[in-house]
Amino acid sequence: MEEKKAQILEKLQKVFPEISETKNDFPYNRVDLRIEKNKIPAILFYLKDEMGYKHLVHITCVDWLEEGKFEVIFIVWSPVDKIKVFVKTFLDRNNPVMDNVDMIWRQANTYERELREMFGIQFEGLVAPKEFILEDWDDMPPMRRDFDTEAYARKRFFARPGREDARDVRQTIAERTGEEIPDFAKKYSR
Amino acid sequence: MSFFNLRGTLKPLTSLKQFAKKPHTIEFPLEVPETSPRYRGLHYNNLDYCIGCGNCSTICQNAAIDMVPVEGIEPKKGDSGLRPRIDNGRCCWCALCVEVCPTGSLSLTKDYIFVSEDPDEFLWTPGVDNPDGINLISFTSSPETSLNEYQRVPMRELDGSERVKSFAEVVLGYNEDEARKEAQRCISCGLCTEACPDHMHIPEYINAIAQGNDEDAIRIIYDNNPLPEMCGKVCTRRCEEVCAIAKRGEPVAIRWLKRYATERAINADMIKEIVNPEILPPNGYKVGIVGAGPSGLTAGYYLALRGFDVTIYEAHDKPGGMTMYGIPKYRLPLESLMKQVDYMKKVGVKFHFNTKVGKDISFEEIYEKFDAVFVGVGFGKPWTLGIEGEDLEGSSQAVYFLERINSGEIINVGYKVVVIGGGNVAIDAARVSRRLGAEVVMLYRRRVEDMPADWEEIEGAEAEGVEIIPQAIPIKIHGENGKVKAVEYLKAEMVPDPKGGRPRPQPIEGSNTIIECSSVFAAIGQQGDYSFIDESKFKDAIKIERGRFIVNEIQQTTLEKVFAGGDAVNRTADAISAIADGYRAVRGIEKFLMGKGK
Amino acid sequence: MAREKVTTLYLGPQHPGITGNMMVRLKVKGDTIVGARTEVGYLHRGFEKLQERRNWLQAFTILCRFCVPEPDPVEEAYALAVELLEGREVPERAKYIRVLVLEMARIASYLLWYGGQSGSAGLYTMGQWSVGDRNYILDLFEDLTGGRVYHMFIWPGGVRRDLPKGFKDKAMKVMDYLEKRLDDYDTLLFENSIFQKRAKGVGIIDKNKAIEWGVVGPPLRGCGIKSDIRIDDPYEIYGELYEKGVFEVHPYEGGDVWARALVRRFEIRQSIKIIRYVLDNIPSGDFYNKIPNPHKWTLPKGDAYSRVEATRGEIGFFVASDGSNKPRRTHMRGAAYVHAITLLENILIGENVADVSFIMNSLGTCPPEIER
Amino acid sequence: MDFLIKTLGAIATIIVAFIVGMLYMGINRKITARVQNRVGPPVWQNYIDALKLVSKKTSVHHGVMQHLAPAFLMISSMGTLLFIPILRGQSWFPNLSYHGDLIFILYFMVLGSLGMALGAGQTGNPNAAIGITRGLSQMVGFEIPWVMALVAMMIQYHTTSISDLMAIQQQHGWLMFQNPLAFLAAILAMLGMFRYSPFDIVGAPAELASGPISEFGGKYLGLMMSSGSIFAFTKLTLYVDLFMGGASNIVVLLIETFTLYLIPMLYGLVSPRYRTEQAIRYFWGWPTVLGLAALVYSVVI
Repeated sequence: MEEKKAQILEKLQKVFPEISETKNDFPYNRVDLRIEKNKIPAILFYLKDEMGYKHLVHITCVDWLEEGKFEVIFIVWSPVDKIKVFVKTFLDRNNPVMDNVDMIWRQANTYERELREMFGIQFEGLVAPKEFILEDWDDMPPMRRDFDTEAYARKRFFARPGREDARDVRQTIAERTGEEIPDFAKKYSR
Repeated sequence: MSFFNLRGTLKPLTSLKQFAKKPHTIEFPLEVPETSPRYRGLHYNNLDYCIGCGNCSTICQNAAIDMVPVEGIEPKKGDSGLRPRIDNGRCCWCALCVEVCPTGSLSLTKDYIFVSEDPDEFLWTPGVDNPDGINLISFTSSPETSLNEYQRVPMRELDGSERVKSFAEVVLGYNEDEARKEAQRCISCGLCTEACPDHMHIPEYINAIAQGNDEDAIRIIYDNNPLPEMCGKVCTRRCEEVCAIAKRGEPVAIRWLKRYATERAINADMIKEIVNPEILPPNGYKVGIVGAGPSGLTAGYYLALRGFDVTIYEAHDKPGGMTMYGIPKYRLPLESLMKQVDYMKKVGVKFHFNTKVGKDISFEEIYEKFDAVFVGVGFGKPWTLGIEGEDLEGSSQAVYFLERINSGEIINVGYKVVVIGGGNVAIDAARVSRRLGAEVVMLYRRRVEDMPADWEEIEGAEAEGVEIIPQAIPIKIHGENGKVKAVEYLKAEMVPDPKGGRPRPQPIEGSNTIIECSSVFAAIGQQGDYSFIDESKFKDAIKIERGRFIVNEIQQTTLEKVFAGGDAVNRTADAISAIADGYRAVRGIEKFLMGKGK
Repeated sequence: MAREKVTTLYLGPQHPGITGNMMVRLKVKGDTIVGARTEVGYLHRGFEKLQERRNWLQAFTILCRFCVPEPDPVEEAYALAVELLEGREVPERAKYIRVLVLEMARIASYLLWYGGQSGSAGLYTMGQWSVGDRNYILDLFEDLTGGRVYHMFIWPGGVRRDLPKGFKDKAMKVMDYLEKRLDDYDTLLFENSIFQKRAKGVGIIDKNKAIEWGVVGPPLRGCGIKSDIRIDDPYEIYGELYEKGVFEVHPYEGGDVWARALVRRFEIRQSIKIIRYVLDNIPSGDFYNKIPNPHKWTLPKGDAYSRVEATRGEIGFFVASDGSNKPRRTHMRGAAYVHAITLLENILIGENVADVSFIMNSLGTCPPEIER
Repeated sequence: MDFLIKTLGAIATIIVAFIVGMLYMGINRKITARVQNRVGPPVWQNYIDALKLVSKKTSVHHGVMQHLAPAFLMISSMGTLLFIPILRGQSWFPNLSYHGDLIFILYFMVLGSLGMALGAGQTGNPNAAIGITRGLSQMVGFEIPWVMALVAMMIQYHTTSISDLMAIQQQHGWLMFQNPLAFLAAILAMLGMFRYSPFDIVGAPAELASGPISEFGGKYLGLMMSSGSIFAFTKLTLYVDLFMGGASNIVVLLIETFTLYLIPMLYGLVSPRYRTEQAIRYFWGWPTVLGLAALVYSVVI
């Protein structure tokens, strides 16, 4: 399996010299590679048509808020090689645009609709109804890290009365003993 | 229809035979299905075991559990007095609250039917509102299945045979991995902070360690304890006694974690760099401190941070008081204490060593010179045994013995030492004697489990080959040529105390036993020595009762300019209480002086 | 109604023929479907966002709500993903118990499928039987996990509890009973000429396109393609079991509802075989590689993706960690995500309106899995 | 006076039909439950259901026809009932029978379905509309063997009166033995008439959410349920009259009707449903062939 994994990377790197980062040291059947976003359709086409990675396992996105990036991850699987290939790319968080890939796999359309709605990623050329899961949503795309679920829930719903007498254990004890927890330490309280 | 599938039409009709079979379903009110012994139904909380740590409330991902005060449950040390209340409308019966309950008091029952038209009725306090749930308990956690880690990360120590060879530190301290792992055991309930006399921010610094942020941990520790490294090594750790985890396992090693954190700062400069305290500009007040013990040092440090001009008078040539002279160096190496005192010097505390108040400088002088005086003199004078032969050569008080050893004297204790007493001082004396090459026998009036010393210390002593004879009451020290030759003691039996206290030892007549030995050390307690204020001016003004100063809640004695702390005030007689006194006195002095206005 | 007029027919979101809250908007010409569009969004609970606010263990309790009929594979997928990410070992006994739970869940889910498939064909007796018999599996679950439907049992590091006393005997009895009942099911359902007439040649998936279209699980095996995560990308002890011949994977040709039904009929018996083997050969030892205090349990930075074979097909869980005690991102891939949207929209064209829920049931659509 | 007695008799007939029909449905539910491994509701559950439904208020209005549809159903089932002789040779279950009532009934029985179709059509529910088309298509399916069976008998005995047929059977023995082909065709048609599986495509819950009745609730549903039970009894009595020579007393009637009722019920328990075109193909298959054969047989004999 290790050889096969190395071969795959080698072959891909030959065709796509743009591959910027690879990771191959997983103890299981997984290969990672990172490539710039405009090469994504090309590499996916290549993987599917030339290398037998016919099964699109997953498309997902991770919001790295602190770094200002979206990481879009395509996972493909070959029923022959029995290896998962993770194709990763970074998008600029302020301008998340990338190419549509649903001509490669029709079902990518669904994933793209979801990412568009949940992260606000625009797939150029995507033809799909505007709304997928959310209805009449006017807030920021909710799966972004800076969307505060709790604040939204507070704004949108109200708590049923009857539970105001709840006490925080740490706070109660501190009050009772006159302990003053310094402000910088409070983030470590639970 | 061209083709008629007769078999396909008629064969299914045989299924009608099911008509004769017993149905799967039951008629509910007439027949009630038995739930399995592991069923996750409604909650039950055993109020007697519950300590209100609130871990259930924190783990609940639905925010269905609130901690509320419950009538009839008084808060005490190790019990927040709060009990969980479940919003059954939110509960999803995942039973994570059961899995994280450190005491095992919370469990789920077989009962799963609860009907009410009033939505507020779905809020109930398990155990209070369903007392009969105790008979229906089904889903419980045991230490094996619980999510809490009940086994402490073992502390690496020198081997018993190895450590008697030298005064090298016995406990080696956690390394980073061990400390993280141990810190992860903490459930951050904070019950320990109440038990700590100084109310240190224990959950916070442990959490900082768990998250890999040692520097924050040090900062949090120094917030109200300037001698944490000393505490990290020799603290009596009342916090661990009430640890929530300790209800079913070994408490979190709070002391070792503190030690780990403070040891990250290798020297005084590093401490200063990490803690980087805010030192207020001088406010013009001067405070004199008598005694550089833990309470005096604490008061001095925090007063200095608050802009006071602090001077500490110490009779010995080194600071630390009992922690310096009473605690053997294999427990608390000299450097670790000096490191902290050096750091204090850096923040501006002034020291006068070898200056015994009452001899080198009069108390009156200090009283006049400073705006406030803090007295932290401790208990320097040991109780004597009061038996025959006590003044023989080779018989002495353990405290003096330890003091001499710690000052660097080399003492010949001979081939066999008898230590009388069961406290930490006794154990220290015994273990030190082992290191000096003698065989050691300890005599203690009561049983081993009654010994006031730390169990870790007792175990350590046993590992080093100290023989403990419990229920032994010494009656005479035999001498030969003015030297100790043997100790005679009576065996005792435990009789219940008619007043309801702990059992008392009752000597058994005629059970006299004699142990040959070369030295005897008595360690049955100390008392205060207040001769330095035996001046007519203060004698009446500063009230002393049963050997201790009378102080108010801000450590102020009956003489308003004088504050006191440490062993001379409190009854717990440990360093952390002394530190707490010192810290409290700082606030008291601040209030007293600043409130007065200049 | 004019025969050639195209009508829009809304199936759902509240509809007895739909396996949950979703809608299929059909364009119908007479009784023939000329267009279909899946509309979801009636069941979105934001689980993935909620998991980001919870720590790694708290996140585990909402997993079972991802798919109600068969919650355990999702728990398994999450546990596997976390274990891959952390490199946590699972004790051998835990693996066996997990397989036991997963196969019991598979049986329970297939029994529910029996009900759904025959119920959507109008044969309610079958559904009552199989759901009634599923109760015996749920009884086993109750004994083992304490919960009947939501087990919350498989978690990172192993399983929550060991097998209770007497579980083996009880489970064996249930398996014997089930095997007998499966023969009854065959009599009632598979030998029934009307069911055969309804199922054959309906909802055909093109074999050559199946993998590309993202078809997984029983529908893919119903296309004559031998594909099963349990043998392709083995997890727990499945690889070992397959090599030992404890279970088989058998594809059926045809690609229609009938082939998919046969796949399930075959696999439910395989599951019984696996359970028998597991109960007989379970090793002793730990059932749980204890995780640290959940509040302070951090996972190394990185991401992982796990795959599990559920009764609907491949279920996967993507987790990404930023090194803290909470997930940075979790994303579940449900088989229904592909089956119920692009695939269903494709294969419904040209079918009869009466067959919509019949086909949906055979694909195993599960709306909670789509929306999460 | 005679009119009064006839009116009272008619009301009594309807009440008996209602009670018996409901009881049959209750027994049906119980048997179904037991075959499905359930305990099932009590036999009288249907009476409770009907009472509850009738006592409900209705707040949804789609139009006049929607209000009238249950009435149509009721009229159709009650009217049919009144034209059918309940008991042979007894005067206290009077009926409006006349020469040619068989042909009249043939049409009158359809009235309810047509009224229902109009009412359901007015609700605007696409499920109802589809259900109606399916129902009418299916009716076209089973009417053919049914009519053929009846016509076979009419030809065989040269009468169009039910009473006459009953009288003839007194002499020649039951028709089900006299013309078994007609009987079989009629029984197969009855499967469709009762709309139990496999011919329940009209209201298929899994596809159409109960089809035509999906917009009817409360009182309407209660009325439909009552008319359904009366209609069931009516149909069963008609079959008994036609093929089993009628019943001489009520016990025999109950036994005979229930035995007949078991046929669609039990077959429905083990059958999935046919799609519309499959159902029509079914009825135009063997049942029609049997009907034709019965016709030929009756002509030849």
